[in-house]
Formats: sequence, structure tokens, C-alpha cells
Amino acid sequence: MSGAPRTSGPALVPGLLPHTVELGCEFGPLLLKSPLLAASGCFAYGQQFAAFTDLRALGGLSTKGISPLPRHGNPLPRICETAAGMLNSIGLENVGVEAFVRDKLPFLRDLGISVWVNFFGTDFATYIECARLLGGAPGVDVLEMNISCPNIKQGGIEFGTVPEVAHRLTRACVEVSGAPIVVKLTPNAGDIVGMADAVRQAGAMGVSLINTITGMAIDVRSRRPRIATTYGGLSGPAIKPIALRMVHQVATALPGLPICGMGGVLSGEDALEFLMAGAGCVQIGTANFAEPGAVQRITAELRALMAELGLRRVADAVASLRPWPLEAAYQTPAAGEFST
Amino acid sequence: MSGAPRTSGPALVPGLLPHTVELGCEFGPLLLKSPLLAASGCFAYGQQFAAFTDLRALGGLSTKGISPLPRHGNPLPRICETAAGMLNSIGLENVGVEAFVRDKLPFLRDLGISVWVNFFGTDFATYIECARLLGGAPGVDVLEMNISCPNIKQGGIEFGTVPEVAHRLTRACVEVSGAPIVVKLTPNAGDIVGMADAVRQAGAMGVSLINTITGMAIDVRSRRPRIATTYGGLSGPAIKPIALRMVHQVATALPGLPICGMGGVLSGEDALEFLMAGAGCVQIGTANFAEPGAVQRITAELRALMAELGLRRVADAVASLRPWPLEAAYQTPAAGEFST
Amino acid sequence: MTAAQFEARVAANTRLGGGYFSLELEAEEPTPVAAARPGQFVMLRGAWGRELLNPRAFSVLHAEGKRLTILAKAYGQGTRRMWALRPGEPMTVTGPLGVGFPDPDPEITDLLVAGGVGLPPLHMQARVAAAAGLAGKQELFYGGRDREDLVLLADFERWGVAATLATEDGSVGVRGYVTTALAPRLEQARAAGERVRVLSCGPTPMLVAVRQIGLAHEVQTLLCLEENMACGFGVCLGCAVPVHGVKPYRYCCTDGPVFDARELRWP
Amino acid sequence: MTAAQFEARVAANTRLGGGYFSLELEAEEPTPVAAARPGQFVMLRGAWGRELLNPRAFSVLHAEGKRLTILAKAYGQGTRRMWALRPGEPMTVTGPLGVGFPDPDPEITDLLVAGGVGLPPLHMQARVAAAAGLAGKQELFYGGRDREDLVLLADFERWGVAATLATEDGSVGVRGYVTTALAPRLEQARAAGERVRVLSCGPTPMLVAVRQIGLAHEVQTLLCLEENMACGFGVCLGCAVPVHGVKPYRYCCTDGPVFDARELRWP
Ligand SMILES: Cc1cc2nc3c(=O)[nH]c(=O)nc-3n(C[C@H](O)[C@H](O)[C@H](O)COP(=O)(O)OP(=O)(O)OC[C@H]3O[C@@H](n4cnc5c(N)ncnc54)[C@H](O)[C@@H]3O)c2cc1C
Ligand SMILES: Cc1cc2nc3c(=O)[nH]c(=O)nc-3n(C[C@H](O)[C@H](O)[C@H](O)COP(=O)(O)OP(=O)(O)OC[C@H]3O[C@@H](n4cnc5c(N)ncnc54)[C@H](O)[C@@H]3O)c2cc1C
Ligand SMILES: Cc1cc2nc3c(=O)[nH]c(=O)nc-3n(C[C@H](O)[C@H](O)[C@H](O)COP(=O)(O)O)c2cc1C
Ligand SMILES: Cc1cc2nc3c(=O)[nH]c(=O)nc-3n(C[C@H](O)[C@H](O)[C@H](O)COP(=O)(O)O)c2cc1C
Ligand code: FES
Ligand code: FES
Repeated sequence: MSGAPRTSGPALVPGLLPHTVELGCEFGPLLLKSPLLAASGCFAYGQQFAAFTDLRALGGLSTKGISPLPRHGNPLPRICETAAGMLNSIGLENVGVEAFVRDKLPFLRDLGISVWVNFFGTDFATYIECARLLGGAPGVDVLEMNISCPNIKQGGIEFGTVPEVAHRLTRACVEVSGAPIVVKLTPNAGDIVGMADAVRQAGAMGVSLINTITGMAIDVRSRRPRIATTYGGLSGPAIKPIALRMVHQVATALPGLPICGMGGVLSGEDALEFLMAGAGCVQIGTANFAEPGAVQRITAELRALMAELGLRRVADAVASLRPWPLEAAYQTPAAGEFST
Repeated sequence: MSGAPRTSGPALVPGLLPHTVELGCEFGPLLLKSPLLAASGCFAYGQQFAAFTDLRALGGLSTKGISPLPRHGNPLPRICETAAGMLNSIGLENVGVEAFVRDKLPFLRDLGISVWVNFFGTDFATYIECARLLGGAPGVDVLEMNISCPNIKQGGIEFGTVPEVAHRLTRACVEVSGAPIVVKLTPNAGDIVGMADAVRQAGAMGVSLINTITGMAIDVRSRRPRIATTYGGLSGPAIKPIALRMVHQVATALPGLPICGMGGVLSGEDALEFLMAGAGCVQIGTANFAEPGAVQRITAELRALMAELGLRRVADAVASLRPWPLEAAYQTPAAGEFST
Repeated sequence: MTAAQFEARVAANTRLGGGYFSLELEAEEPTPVAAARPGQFVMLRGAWGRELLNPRAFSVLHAEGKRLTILAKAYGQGTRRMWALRPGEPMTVTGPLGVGFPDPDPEITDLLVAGGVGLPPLHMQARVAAAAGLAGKQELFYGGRDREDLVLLADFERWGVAATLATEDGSVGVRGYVTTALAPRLEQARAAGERVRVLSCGPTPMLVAVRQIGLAHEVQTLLCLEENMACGFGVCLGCAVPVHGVKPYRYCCTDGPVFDARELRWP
Repeated sequence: MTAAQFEARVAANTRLGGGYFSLELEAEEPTPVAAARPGQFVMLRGAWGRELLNPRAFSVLHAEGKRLTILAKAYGQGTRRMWALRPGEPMTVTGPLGVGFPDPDPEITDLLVAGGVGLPPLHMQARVAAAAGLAGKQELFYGGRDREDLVLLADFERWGVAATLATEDGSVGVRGYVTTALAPRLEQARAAGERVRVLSCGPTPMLVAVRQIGLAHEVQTLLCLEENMACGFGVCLGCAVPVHGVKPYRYCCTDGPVFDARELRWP
């Protein structure tokens, strides 16, 4: 397969030279060197990747989710593979705020790329504590607030699925954080636009879409779930169509709200789909496991593809999707909705 | 790959001879010849498959969704492929109740397998009309009520996502139908257990889980959605982990409610996963496109696998999942929930 | 000649340049595809797991006994994998499917207008005609981007079928679109009172142009369409083609892939 | 000896019976895997698209210069595809990863307890020892289901490493589990005041038994574990191993795959 010739489709405009493509872009108040970032939980705290890739080629990275106290994570097995995807139930294992700021942050700060610190709590108080401590730490560009964990006890699930609760939680964190807050939403919520709007009104700078989707797999021989906690979070290319749809829904309903899109990006073309759907930047998660240089490769692919399509700046791509022309003879009059 | 030797894992009990496995099973009040049925929209009205496969080897089939009047469907493109899945927006194109009963039903009735007629309306009145006309037609074993179409105007989306609305709609249809009603739920609903419970209390004989998940794909060269209606329904192996999880959630929360599971079944092992998760029978959809004999092959695989695992009857498999033993040293004390 | 699904193995995979390749498959026994008419197609799928779910449609280029050959271009996921297939690798075939072109007619000249991977149905039409001694009633109009985009030309030469070539870069034949040569030919036929019809297959923009030219000249124009297909045998309803009439759609896989230009609800 | 990710091609794929195969890969240049110790591993992934996302872990059987070899059994999706790979096909390799077994020691006899695809680390330990003239300090205990489950025995013979074999069906060696032979050997060592340690790799139930026997006899017991891995370099946190101590888990890929039996929070 790898040797097959590249036969390109019709270019929209004459191509550009790749080096003339400008990947630097704005995301809300931020200036990113590139719209491609490494996703939370898939890049640890960055160090392990230095042996494999040039971390400065990244637009930024989001850290493993940080909680006030260290967490040890879930029983095993914690991961398994599914068709074009994987399930995980790591259990938000992390070193805790104190060790993170002391041991991990200095390394990240020195990279000169956008540092997003993903965090979560188990209740209002711990969320707020995290936002205060991390949002004030030097070198933190964004606090990415994970309200998606379907596992936390004490009504935690409501953080990610009930708009009013998410609104209150976001407002409380925004008030104490020195850094802008991007809220990471869960696709398990029934009404993703309602959730995005709720956190936007609470002062979130933007939203990250999407976290993993709750899923399950069974080993029929042992008759056990393949993940010890029965359910796990589905990531990878399998979820890309769902992620793209949610990004497009939110971008269409709430124009102007910065969206960081993610879910199954493995190539520059995948990343461009997210930009066109309305994401201002894109995170890459699962792809890093197989290929520690994934973000760098995908960045090169994105640049080449943008050049081929005559897209000089990231802003030329963002939300540039064209609707199907209703006047075309290929269309029946009533379009715009779908059913199977 | 095809030539690789089969090296089986540890059998739980000594294997059985495949012909001693009894695939006939109960599903609510029904007696099925096999727990494997063809899924709605993926088998048309059956005839096309007669050239390729023995339709009598099926446990049953669910027809393309029927509405009171014929429908012509959506503009094109209507389908596209995604990683381990496909999107479709056919638009519920169908011949309408009258032509169905006159031209299609007799063929199905004569097959001697369980005939599930999938139906939908555009409002309360048309749903009820369908249930009355189809539920009274001879040869209809089950009415599978599709409340999942995210596209129908006039608040149609509420049918599938708001429990009270689904409850009222189901009750109204159950009252006029001569055949038992199985309600097909949408995974786009935030609270799948709440939806299942609502329709159960309204008199549904069971539930079908899951319909397609709303998704999107973009052709970056034309900058257009790959589906003319922008969004389409995602099916295939990509969604299997999500479907299994929903089946397990409903089976666990509402034991006794018959569940017809589906989503991405391509093999006997996939089907057995659904049975173990709690489905009493399983539908096979997208697999039929590539392989018109898919249901028959999967049935043979299921039989062989059940024999290997010592499962003599379907009931031995249904909801037979074993939890991870909490006492095992592999476990930390607090288990049972998951997070990424 | 009802369709069947059967297993076959790659007998040969020949790279023709420009990403084109002809793939020859062999089954255990003679297959029903051997009876395929020009324009009929098969659905093909390799042993490529769960990633690519659905088979892809390919016009039959040639089929006889246990063997069948298709012509394709490495483009998307499926054709790129097929490009790399090696002899002995398995493929699942379903076919023959669809309704093809009408038989060559001694009274009528077929103007075969081909673009890119649209060549196979017209190639088979020319072969069938040549075998029936009607090569003189076939004329090929074949367009592509460049020299590499025009393949299997030697066959037409061998059969004695005249060919008008066009490339966008002018490297072979006239520079520009193949459709440019069609209108004058139709004028000429009209002037000479010659009976002609147009059979065409290729990229949609080309077919749109062929249709307009054919309709303008009031000659029968038959277009072989390539819609996205999931099943190929009338079940998924994915391959709808917009038509005039009571029903807004017909199906590429069962009603086509060959449609009369007048029928299409196209620009 | 830091790990790298590099491309390689299949140089040879040898089927050994029973679904076992040894896969030899060759890179363009000498690779860091050549420095791998017994017990270290590589992550391998073929050009198999988006269906199988993550690479699979394989112990290094042998590596030198540009070449590296692994031993595997066709079992799941990945190994079944690998079983079918042909010379020239590409694979992506990451490694060497993890912490391996300690060096052979002239003062200590290594009792190498292997089951199934757990052979490679012990095979390499024996080879390294033999090269250092310490073959006499290595003893293999190797168990499987049947004759076909025991592979590469000739190597141990050539190196002069004594082997005790066990099969569940009794077709080779003693009938039953290989662990049955371990306890008497440890008794004997204790009685003779001989310094021994146990190095083991294989299916988890076997390792559980080896651990209990080793602990009961108070000899150093090092187990090479095979947890599900997504990354292999300490990032996904999927390969947690339950241990005693303040933290309930360590990581198979970076802290292991070799763990001291005492450390494991196992039955
Ligand atoms: C009846 C029928 C007959 C056909 N006969 C042939 C044939 O003989 N030979 C042949 O090569 N193809 C033929 N096709 C087209 C072929 O089935 C599709 O192009 C198929 O999508 C290719 O599969 P893929 O996986 O490579 O690309 P996909 O991944 O399915 O396609 C990706 C995208 O690329 C587009 N695309 C695919 N191929 C091309 C191309 N060559 N140029 C520009 N855009 C393209 C598709 O429309 C799609 O949007 C036929 C189609 C039909 C319906
Ligand atoms: C450090 C390390 C070293 C390893 N070294 C080797 C090695 O040298 N050779 C080797 O063959 N494997 C080795 N493995 C195991 C191998 O990585 C896994 O078995 C891998 O899952 C196989 O991939 P697959 O796609 O074939 O199976 P998957 O699809 O990933 O596995 C499906 C299921 O089968 C189970 N399974 C996989 N293989 C077997 C088997 N042989 N017997 C019983 N159950 C099995 C898995 O646990 C999983 O639950 C090693 C693993 C680790 C962590
Ligand atoms: C192993 C693993 C761990 C993850 N941990 C976190 C986390 O700590 N916080 C978070 O917000 N998202 C976490 N995620 C979700 C990813 O950041 C991302 O949203 C998701 O995986 C979809 O992107 P992908 O398909 O590119 O992986 C994790 C994902 C994986 C696979
Ligand atoms: C092309 C297509 C058409 C479908 N049409 C219907 C339909 O008319 N009514 C319905 O309830 N489900 C419909 N479905 C959903 C399937 O019945 C099934 O729920 C879904 O595809 C998941 O199963 P699968 O992954 O095995 O395909 C359709 C699915 C596809 C792919
Ligand atoms: S391709 Fe499925 S109906 Fe035509
Ligand atoms: S395999 Fe990813 S952390 Fe060990």
C-alpha cells in the first residue's frame, strides 16, 4: 500500500508552496505556533516523547488530568483494542497538583509551546482548588477543565451532563483561575450544544470536544468484560465521525466560541476535517501511542495538504465547510435533515 | 491471514458437538429459530437476498422502516465509509404501508421466520396509523417501532430522546397494535436506561438497541460534507463498543426486559458478546451489504463458538457475563467505575 | 446470469502507469461474471478486516470462464490496497450486477466517450462489436489529464476501432477535454444522415457535458454512472440517481449503472 | 541504548508449527535493538491501516546490527496478520523497551521456566550465558500443551543448556505442568547449598504458580510479565502491574517487564 502513487483530486485553487503556509494561528486570546496539540492522557507530561520527536514542532500539549492529590488509577486490565479504536479505564492516575507543579511543569514551560493543563476534581471544592493552584502557576497557558469523567462518585456525572451544574462549576473555577479555562465536554451528554453554551456563558474561553465515549467489550472465553471496570472510554478513528459532528453542531450553534476538536485524528487530512468543521485547533490523542512522532508527522501532512488546497492560513480552513448547493439538480427541494 | 491456524483459548468447559447446540430460543412471547436476525434498512424486504442465501436459516428479519405513505428519501450522496463504519442518510425511503402489505409481506410470511416490521411516523397520528394497520396484518410477528430518526420535523427528535414523549407514543401504539411492539431506541439519547424504562412501562414488549449514531465526515477537497444532509447515521464495528455498553446498561438496570442488541456485528463472536451483555437476540445490519450471506455465516460461527464454550442453549449465554472478582489480588478495593 | 458471491484469487496485477492497474482474478470454477455485458459491474472486497467495510464497484473489463479482469486507478483506501495486491491473495466477488449497454447494432455507430477509469464498459463494448465484425461501427473518444491517463489504447488499435484522443496538457491528441471533439462529430453525423448514439462513462463533470451535447444534438445518449455504493444489489438505497418522473430517484446498482441521458435530473 | 522508532522490512517469516513463527526484520541501518538485553521488548505494527491502532509487544529473541527476530504465535488480530507477512512487507518497530533480566552470573544457576510464547527472554538469556561460557549455569524448564508447543529446542541443545520438558498431553517430556518439575529442583538446590534463581516468562497462570513455588523456597524469582500495552514507553498507563508498597501499581513497560516475585501483589 505504502508504495501506491498519490493521485490527487481536483485542487480548489492552484497549490501553494508548503513553506508559505502559515500554521501559526489564534485560538481565543492565545497565539499558537500550530493548530495541532497533543491530547490529554495520551502524552503524559511530555518528557517521554523527547527521545522520539521534536516537541517544539507541536502547537502545544495538554497534560494528563491533574487532581489536587495524587491518584493511583483503576484495577487492570485497563485497556483493550476495538475495531479502529480502543477502550481505556486508566482511572485518572496522576501525580497530583503539587508534584506536577514542582516536577513536571518546568520542563513543559521551557519548551516554548502552548501548555494546557488538564485538571479535574471530585467535587466543587477540589475543582476550585485545582483551578486556583494550577491557574496561578507560571507557564500554564490554558486550564483544560475535564468535566467528562463518567466515573467520579458523588454526582460527578452531573458535572458533564447537566448544563446548570456545569455552568456553576465553570463559573466557580473561572473566578479563581489566573489562566483562561477551556472546558472539555463529554460526548455522553445528550445535548452537546446546551452544554457548550452553559460553560460559555459561565466564562469559559472555549471548549474541547470530545472526550472518550463510554463503551464496552467482552472476552467471550472468560466471559468477562475486557476492562476491569466493565466500561471504558472509546477513542480513536472509530469515534471521529461522532466527534466531527459535535464540533460542527457547536460551531454552527455558537459561532465565535473557540473549539478545540479531537477524536481519532491520525492524519493531516483528519485534522483538516476538524478545522473545516469549525475547530480552531485540534488535539491528537490515541495516535501518539503507536507513533510517538505522530503530532509532528501530522503537522507536516497538514501543511502539505493546506498548500495543495491553496489554504494559506489556518483561518482560511476553520469553519470553511460549504453546504451542498440546494439549487443543484442533484438535490431534492427538502434537504438539510437526515435519517437512515 | 485467512490461512492462519486457529489456536483456541482455554475452554470454560469441555466442548460440545456443534449440532447439539440449540439455537432456538425465546424472546419475550416469541419463539425464534435462532437469535440472529437481519436488521432494518440493511435487508430491504428480503427478496434480494434469496439469490445469495437461505433465508430460512435466519431467526428473522426486520424490514426497512415503513411509513403510512411512500417516501422517496434524501438527496445524494447518501452514504460514505468511515474507519470501521459507514454513514448513511437514506431518508427512510420506503414503499409505504399499503404497498408493503400487498407486495412485500406475503413473501416474508411464507419464509417461516420471525417477521419484524420496522415502522415510523412523522407525528402521533401517523405512528398510530402505522401501528394499527401493520400490527393487524397477518404474518407480522413484531412491530419494531423506530423512534430514533433524528431528522423528522415537528419535534420528531423528542420521540427518541424525551422519556415522557416516548412513553406516550409507545402507549398509543401498543393500544392499537395486534402485534407486540419492540421499541428501537437511539443512542443519541443521553439516558438510555430512562428511555428503555419509559417505553417498557408503556407496554413495549422489548427494546432494540441501538440505531445508528449521528456522525459526519468531510471531503476536504470539495470542502463539503460527504453526506448531502451534512449528518448521517454511523453503523458498523466502530459503534460496537457503544452498543454493547448500552445493552449492558439496560439489561443490568431492567432485568427481564427483552433486548434485541445490534451494532457492528460481523462475526459469531460479536453476536455472542451481545448475548453475554444481556441481549436475548441480535440483529445484523451493515454486514449484509458486503456479504449477502452474512447472517447465515454468523449463525454457523455462533453455533461453533457456543459448542466450543460448552453453551448448549442461547439462554446459557444471555446475560452470563461474570464480573471481575473483587477479591482477586489484581484488584484494588474500590472498583466498579471507570475513568480515562 | 443471476449474480453470485464467490471467492477468487489474484491471478495477475499489472501496473499500467499513472496509478492505473488491471487486476485479473481467478475463481475455482467458471463464474457467472463470464456472462457480463458491457457496463455491468462486480463488487470487490479484499481480506482487509474491519476497517473497510463495504466492497467497491468495478466495471467488468473482461471475463471468461474462471477469470475476470477489472481496470482501476489507485485512489482511495480500497483501490490503493488493490494496487498492492499480489498474485494468490484472496478477493470476494459479487456479480455480475446492474444493467449494461445495448448490443452493438450494425445500423448504428456507437460513439464511445471515455474518461479515466470509465474506460472498461466502452472497452468491452468495442471488443464485443469487433468480435461481431462491427469494429467499424465503434469510435472511441478518450480523454485524460495527460499521456499516462490514457491506457489500453493498443487494444482499440488491434480491433480496428478508431480513436480520438484528448489530454488536458496536450501531451497526446488534442489539448483540452474529450467532449470538445464530440460536438463536431455529431454535427457531421447529422449532416451525413448517419445514425449514431453516444455511450459514455467517466467522471461526473464529463458525463454532464456529454449529456448536454447529446441532448442538444438529439441523439440517444447512454451514460454509465458511478455512484457511491454500499451493497450493489438494491438493498442499501445508497446509490440513488436523481431522475425525472413520479419518483425522484432510481438506483444506480439495479436500474443502472447505464441511464438514458434524458431521464437524468441533471443540470 | 535509548529506544527509537524505525521502519523495517520482513527479511524472513518462518513457520515453526503449532501456529508459532519467528519473524526476522531488517532495518536500513543498524538499530538500537541490537543492544537489547534478555527480557527487553519491541513494539511492532504493520501497515495495517486504521483497524488495529496500537502496536503489539514482543520480546526480542535475537538482534544484531540491522536485524532483529521475534517469536510469536498466531492468536489475535495482530499476530494472525504477522503470521501471514511475507518478505519485503514493512513493519514499524519501537525499541528496545523495558528493563530485562540480570546478567548471567558464574556463581548462580539460572532456572529458566518458560511457557508458550514466553520462551524468547529465556532463550536470549541462555544464548548470552552460553556465549560467556556459562551454559552450565543455565537450565531450561519448558512447558506446553503438546509437542508442537515446544519450539527452538535445538538451540538449547547446541548451546549445551540442559532442558526439562513437560507437555499437558505427555507427548514430550513429563506429562503435566512444567512447574511440577521446578519444586524438586529447588529442593535439590537447597539440599546441595547450590545458589539458584528462577527466571520465568509465560502465561499468567504459570507465572502465578512459579511465583508461589519460588517464594516458598525463598529463592530470587524474576518474572517477565505480559500486560496489555498500548504504547510501551510509559505514557498510556495501561500496563499497570499490581505491587505491594505505597503505590499500588508499577508499569510493565517501563518498570518491567521483569519484576521480582516478592514485589507483585498477586495471589
Ligand atoms: C458501477 C460502477 C462501476 C465502477 N467501475 C470502476 C472501474 O471500473 N474502475 C475504477 O477504478 N473505479 C470504478 N468505479 C468507481 C469505484 O467504485 C469508486 O471510485 C470507489 O470509491 C473506489 O474505492 P476507493 O476505496 O479507492 O475510494 P474511496 O475511499 O471509496 O473514495 C474516496 C473518495 O474518492 C473519490 N474517488 C474514488 N476514485 C476516484 C478517482 N479515480 N478519481 C477521483 N475521485 C475518486 C470517491 O468518490 C470518494 O469520494 C465504479 C463505480 C461504480 C458505481
Ligand atoms: C513485554 C511483552 C512481551 C511479549 N512478548 C511476546 C512474544 O515474544 N511473543 C508473543 O507471541 N507474544 C508476546 N507478548 C504478548 C503479545 O504482545 C500479546 O499477546 C498481543 O496481544 C498479541 O496481539 P494480537 O493482536 O495477536 O492479540 P490481541 O488481539 O491483542 O489479543 C486478543 C486476546 O487474546 C489474548 N492473547 C493474545 N495472545 C495470546 C496467546 N498466545 N495465548 C492466549 N491468549 C492470548 C490477549 O491477552 C487478548 O486478550 C508480549 C507481551 C508483552 C507485554
Ligand atoms: C489512555 C487515555 C487516557 C486519557 N486521559 C485523559 C485525561 O486524563 N483527561 C482528559 O481530559 N482526557 C483524557 N483522554 C481523552 C483524550 O484526551 C481524547 O479526548 C480522546 O482520546 C479522543 O481523542 P483520540 O481519539 O485522538 O484519542 C484520554 C484518552 C486515552 C486514550
Ligand atoms: C443504510 C442503512 C439503513 C437503515 N435503515 C433503518 C431503518 O429504516 N429503520 C431502523 O430502525 N434502522 C435502520 N438502520 C439501522 C440498523 O437497523 C442498525 O440499527 C444499525 O445499522 C446498527 O447495526 P449495524 O452496525 O449492524 O449496521 C439502517 C442502517 C443502515 C446502515
Ligand atoms: S448500492 Fe446498495 S442499493 Fe444500490
Ligand atoms: S504500555 Fe503504555 S504505559 Fe506501559
